[in-house]
Amino acid sequence: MKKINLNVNVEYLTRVEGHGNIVVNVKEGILEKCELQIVESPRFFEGMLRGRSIFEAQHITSRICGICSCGHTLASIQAAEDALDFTPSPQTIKLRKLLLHYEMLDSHILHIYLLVAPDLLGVKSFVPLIDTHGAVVRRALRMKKTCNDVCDILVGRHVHPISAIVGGFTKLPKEKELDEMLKYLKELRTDMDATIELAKTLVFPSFERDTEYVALVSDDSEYPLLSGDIGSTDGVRMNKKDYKKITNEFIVPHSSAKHTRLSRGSYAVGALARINLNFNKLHPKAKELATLLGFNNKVTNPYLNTAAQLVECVHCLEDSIKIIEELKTTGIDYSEEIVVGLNENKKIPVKAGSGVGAVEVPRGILFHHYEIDDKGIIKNANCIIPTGQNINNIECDMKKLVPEAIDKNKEEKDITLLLEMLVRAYDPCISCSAHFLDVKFVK
Amino acid sequence: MKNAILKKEKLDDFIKIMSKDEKVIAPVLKGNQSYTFTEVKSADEISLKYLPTILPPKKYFMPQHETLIEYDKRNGQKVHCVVEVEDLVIFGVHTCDLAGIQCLNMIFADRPKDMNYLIRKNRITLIGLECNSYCDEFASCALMGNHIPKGGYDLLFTDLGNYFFVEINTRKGEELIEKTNLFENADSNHQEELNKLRKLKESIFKPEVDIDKNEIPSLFKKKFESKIWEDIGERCLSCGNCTNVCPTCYCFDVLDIPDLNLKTGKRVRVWDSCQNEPFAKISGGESFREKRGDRKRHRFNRKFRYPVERYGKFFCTGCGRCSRTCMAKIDLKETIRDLIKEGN
Amino acid sequence: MEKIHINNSGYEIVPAKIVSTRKMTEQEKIFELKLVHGLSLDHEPGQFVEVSILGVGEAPISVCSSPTKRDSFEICVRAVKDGRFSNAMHNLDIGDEVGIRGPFGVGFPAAKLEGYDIIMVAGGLGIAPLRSLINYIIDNRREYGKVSLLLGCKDPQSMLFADEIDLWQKRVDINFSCTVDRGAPDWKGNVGLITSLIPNVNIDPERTYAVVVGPPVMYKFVIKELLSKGIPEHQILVSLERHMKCGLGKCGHCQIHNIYCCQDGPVFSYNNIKELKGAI
Amino acid sequence: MKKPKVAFFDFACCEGCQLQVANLGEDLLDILDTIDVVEFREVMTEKWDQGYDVAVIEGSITNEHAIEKIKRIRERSKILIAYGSCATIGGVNGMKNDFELNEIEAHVYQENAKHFKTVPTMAVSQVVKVDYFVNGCPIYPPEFITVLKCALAGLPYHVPDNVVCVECKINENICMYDKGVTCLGPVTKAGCNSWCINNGNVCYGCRGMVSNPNENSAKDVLSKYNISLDLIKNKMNMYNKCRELNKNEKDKS
Ligand SMILES: Cc1cc2nc3c(=O)[nH]c(=O)nc-3n(C[C@H](O)[C@H](O)[C@H](O)COP(=O)(O)OP(=O)(O)OC[C@H]3O[C@@H](n4cnc5c(N)ncnc54)[C@H](O)[C@@H]3O)c2cc1C
Ligand code: SF4
Ligand code: SF4
Ligand code: SF4
Repeated sequence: MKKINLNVNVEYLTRVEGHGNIVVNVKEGILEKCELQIVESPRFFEGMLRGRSIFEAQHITSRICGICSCGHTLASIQAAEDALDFTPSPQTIKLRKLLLHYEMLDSHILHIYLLVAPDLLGVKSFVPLIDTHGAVVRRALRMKKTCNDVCDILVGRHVHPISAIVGGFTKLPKEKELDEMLKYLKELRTDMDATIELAKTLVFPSFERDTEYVALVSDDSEYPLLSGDIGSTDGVRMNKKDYKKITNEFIVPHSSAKHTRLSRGSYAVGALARINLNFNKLHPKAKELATLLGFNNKVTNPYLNTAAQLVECVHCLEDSIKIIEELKTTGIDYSEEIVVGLNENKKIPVKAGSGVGAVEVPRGILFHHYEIDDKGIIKNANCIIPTGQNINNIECDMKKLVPEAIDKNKEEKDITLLLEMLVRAYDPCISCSAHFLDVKFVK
Repeated sequence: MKNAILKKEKLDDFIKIMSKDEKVIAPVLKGNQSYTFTEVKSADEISLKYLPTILPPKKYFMPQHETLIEYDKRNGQKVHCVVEVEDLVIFGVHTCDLAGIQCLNMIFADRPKDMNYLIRKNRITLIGLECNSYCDEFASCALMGNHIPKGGYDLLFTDLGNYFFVEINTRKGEELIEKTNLFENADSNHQEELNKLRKLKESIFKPEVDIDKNEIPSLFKKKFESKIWEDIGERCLSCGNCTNVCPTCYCFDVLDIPDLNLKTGKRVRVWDSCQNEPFAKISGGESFREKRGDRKRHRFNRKFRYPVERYGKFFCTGCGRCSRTCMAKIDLKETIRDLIKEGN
Repeated sequence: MEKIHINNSGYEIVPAKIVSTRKMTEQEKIFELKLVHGLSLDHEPGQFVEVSILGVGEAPISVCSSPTKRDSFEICVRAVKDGRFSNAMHNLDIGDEVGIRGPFGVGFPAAKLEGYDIIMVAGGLGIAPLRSLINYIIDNRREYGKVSLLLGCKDPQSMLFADEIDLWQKRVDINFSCTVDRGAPDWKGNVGLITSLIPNVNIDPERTYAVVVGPPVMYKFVIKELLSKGIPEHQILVSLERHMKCGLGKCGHCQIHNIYCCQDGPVFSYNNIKELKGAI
Repeated sequence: MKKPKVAFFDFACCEGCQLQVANLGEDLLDILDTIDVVEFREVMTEKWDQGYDVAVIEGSITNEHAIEKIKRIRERSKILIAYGSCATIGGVNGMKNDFELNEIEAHVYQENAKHFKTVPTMAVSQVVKVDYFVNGCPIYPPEFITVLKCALAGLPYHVPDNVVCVECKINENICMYDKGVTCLGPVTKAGCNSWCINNGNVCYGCRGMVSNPNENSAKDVLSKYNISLDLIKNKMNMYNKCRELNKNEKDKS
């Protein structure tokens, strides 16, 4: 590396969810510090869950993060049902898959358009784009609105869904509402096509670092999101109950999020990991796009996570339409509607136990784990969120990226931008990651 | 006046024919023994035997939220008074609710007239449905004399086994019968059966509280300072459920809703409740019915005394909704009984 | 849902232009309003109008000018803390437009009072509606007997219509007295409750009409004092303030027992409301 | 006319409320027509170094650093809007106050607990003056727009002090008590259009309690329906725990 000095200090990284700092110090060509610091205020969710009913867990943990609140809800419900030995009905599972798809779509669209696109178009946020790329901004907002609207129909609202609870749903969509969702989704196809065309024109920074990719895997032909075993590109395969062995957390002093490693120094989760592991199971339309973007072979450029998200958008949209059409032919069984706090307890006998939920949320695998007593009161809770798993990998990327960029004679401001873009590519969700620890401000 | 009959199996055709031209509203089961008036397309959606709906049909006469004016002040003040209307047929309205609508009619036709209500009212066709027996133990329709029809409908259906006896009360009702062409003329046998039912009803429906209806206003006057109101106040949650569900409660609030440009917008009226604490508060902070008990007393008096003094009309139809919906189990009949029992 | 336009709705407003304003105290401001097209409000003293600021809302406000003045009218608005309408009104200026509905309600029966002695008692903002009667009486002074005006307010600074009061005070045909709850260093007048002014008035009860307007707490005491002077109940007139929304006797807010303050009032004779618990 | 400068800030929260704003869709463009958003960390990199006409605050105050920061924002802002339960009433973060600080710190942080200090969770108004409140977890978008309009027009906004039941009935829902389950509607401030009950769930009290709830009667009702008091108290604490800080203040003075 060239013998130069470099000081990158991005305080309160913007256009990510939550609060994080990037600190890089190079002295005389030696990388002294290269950290992604998480400075979110601690919120003590695991602590606060103690003493609460297992039937409230999903309501509370949804509040860990507004962006992936549906994901937290689903992981929490899964863990609770696991602890209670309850098997949800096929109809419930279908509707949950639909909900997860909606969230994936919504979150990816937000990320691609509002958080990443400004970098690629050389502006600071989407606001200046209103004037220069008005149609694109309108399309983005329209697409987001559609995702929201279908969520509203399905679960009452997208942020902190209302009707999805342990055991099933408190309100099932009426036939008219299925039609409505279908209509919205079919209309979304046009905007999705335009998004793909736009994406083809974007140039992502080139950078490669081979790492271990981790995602849910399964033996059936379905792209695994809501259930499956844990698998990795290094050949690991384990039951979700063993998540602790896999996430293998260790603590670093500069970050509130616990770091993880598996077979090597770090691993990555998220859209890129999922496609690297499950490319073959994508919906044909999504697979076609993925092939075009080169995902038929293992991709090791983290910046392409955004492209992977786009592929997943196509997958989720098409699969959602398929699910609704299936529901329309079978019809909805309204007798499955759950009265909260009443027949959830009657339908689901309460007993002591321990349960794990593992769900692929937009940013990667999310684990929830609860231990409950015989009254269904939570004794212990643990949540491992995707960003926590990615942070170590991001830092490893940064450590490789900085010397390479210096050698390419990049200026400090360009390197800063590259680093910011790198972190953003992972779509980190920092308020999630910081439910554990806090560190003093490094300043 | 002419009467007709409609065979039960033809009800579906009747609904379907009507719903081609207009929205048809009827009572539908919502779950948990709760019913609502809502749009139907066929007879099988309708509950012919139903408990009074959660909200009475007043929601079609004075909607929960209604635009009164639209304004634009970008260039001087431009104001349009508007009425939002819709042609509706409401089918299956019980006699208590018909009486409720008649109360509202009287209020809004009283000078100064409320054109929004009156115009809307004229676009609604009302088809009543007589109750052959009590809906449940909360009703006090016999006390208020509303268990038997007293007008207020275009057509009145009475269920007589495998057919409906249909009383045609207005020209509008007659047109509906002509249009659908499904009805037959009622003959003396049919009339006889109706009379039998009415006779039978006399033995089923008895005033639910042991008091001469005409004595009720003076009872409430006498008991204005009764301790019973305090007790009720202790229990009342001021949730406003009793006023929202009441077919004769009509209080409202008027508010402006500007658009984001702050230049255009509308003025709306929304349901309000005298049970809400700020309802009678003035700008100096003085509230004229500060205590829950005062507010509760006010509501009761507005059903059983004030309107009798002012309009000569009781504003309770005996539908029982307020007692049915009250979480604190404040019961209308109980309250009247308690007032009677309390002595002087 | 179909939307039809109507022109006979009770919610129609008539635009009015602010032609002058006068700040009277920290809290109160007078607005002189002119209806468009030279329309005359044609109100009676004691009546009120619903004043609209579009986008803000409406509030019932008493007309404080005398009907003898026909081409414009005045209102006096107090800015109440966190009040939506009143503060927005204070932000308006000459040339701005408001909307008017009304006049509403039953005012003071000025004609019926002719030939009687009049004793007017005003507390605080009560002087606003009363001022229309005072000026009406002054303009038709010959028709009335002895006229007394008793005024009370918090302190000298919050005295409303101070300039006019000066004029009234100087008139020989009005018996004027005034008191404040709290004095000020340069205040030479009375200090104390308004009831303390009544004993000083020479009253021929059968020939006297008393008119009382003020904050809710004032009525009970003043009326008691007047009754003790022997004034018959039906010759004591009060104007009551209630929460009002529509002004049309429908919305229910202003209801006192079986009466609607906005339509049956705001002016009542005491015998008609004394049985209504909570009215006074 | 110059567009007012508006900035969005977040403290301890899930950022769901700013997402609700981002989710307004094309309405957002109408809003951006009337205001100038100068800071919004989640979706913008731009920074602003002058005063704000309006500062919109999300999240609760949970440590000394946040106390300092919110005070600085207050000084720089003409109008301050607190939005979301975390900011307006403390919200779910308040559940922390159910535990001894040291204990919960140790439980979650173990050996690292000493590395930082937190303070009991506080609502924004428990630290600085708040001009407008948009309650709810998350905020109900139409109410947010209403408040924004009030703030821009300089009009006061009063959070409805009626209970959720009022709206629930107007929406013609089947009452949860009729279904035999407990619901916080009867003591919770309306304004959300009874969102949760419309969707088959119960009210969790996210908008805070009305100023004058009939608590005795609420308890009465529960006992009638055979619902244990502890259960409901626990439920109320889910969002309303920070209320107690005010009580303690009063006790002290
Ligand atoms: C017949 C009549 C004549 C009148 N004449 C006059 C007159 O001549 N001059 C005059 O100035 N006034 C008069 N008033 C009073 C006037 O109508 C208004 O009440 C006054 O102007 C305040 O209106 P506002 O919209 O500013 O206040 P509002 O917004 O109604 O607020 C009034 C007070 O209530 C509080 N408040 C309002 N809504 C809520 C809520 N939802 N929750 C909690 N608190 C709330 C506010 O903080 C404030 O303190 C008259 C009233 C009547 C009935
Ligand atoms: S007071 Fe009660 S019983 Fe009477 S009409 Fe109203 S809701 Fe029905
Ligand atoms: S469901 Fe809840 S909010 Fe609705 S009426 Fe019943 S108690 Fe009130
Ligand atoms: S119903 Fe209750 S919990 Fe739901 S949004 Fe409204 S106040 Fe919050």
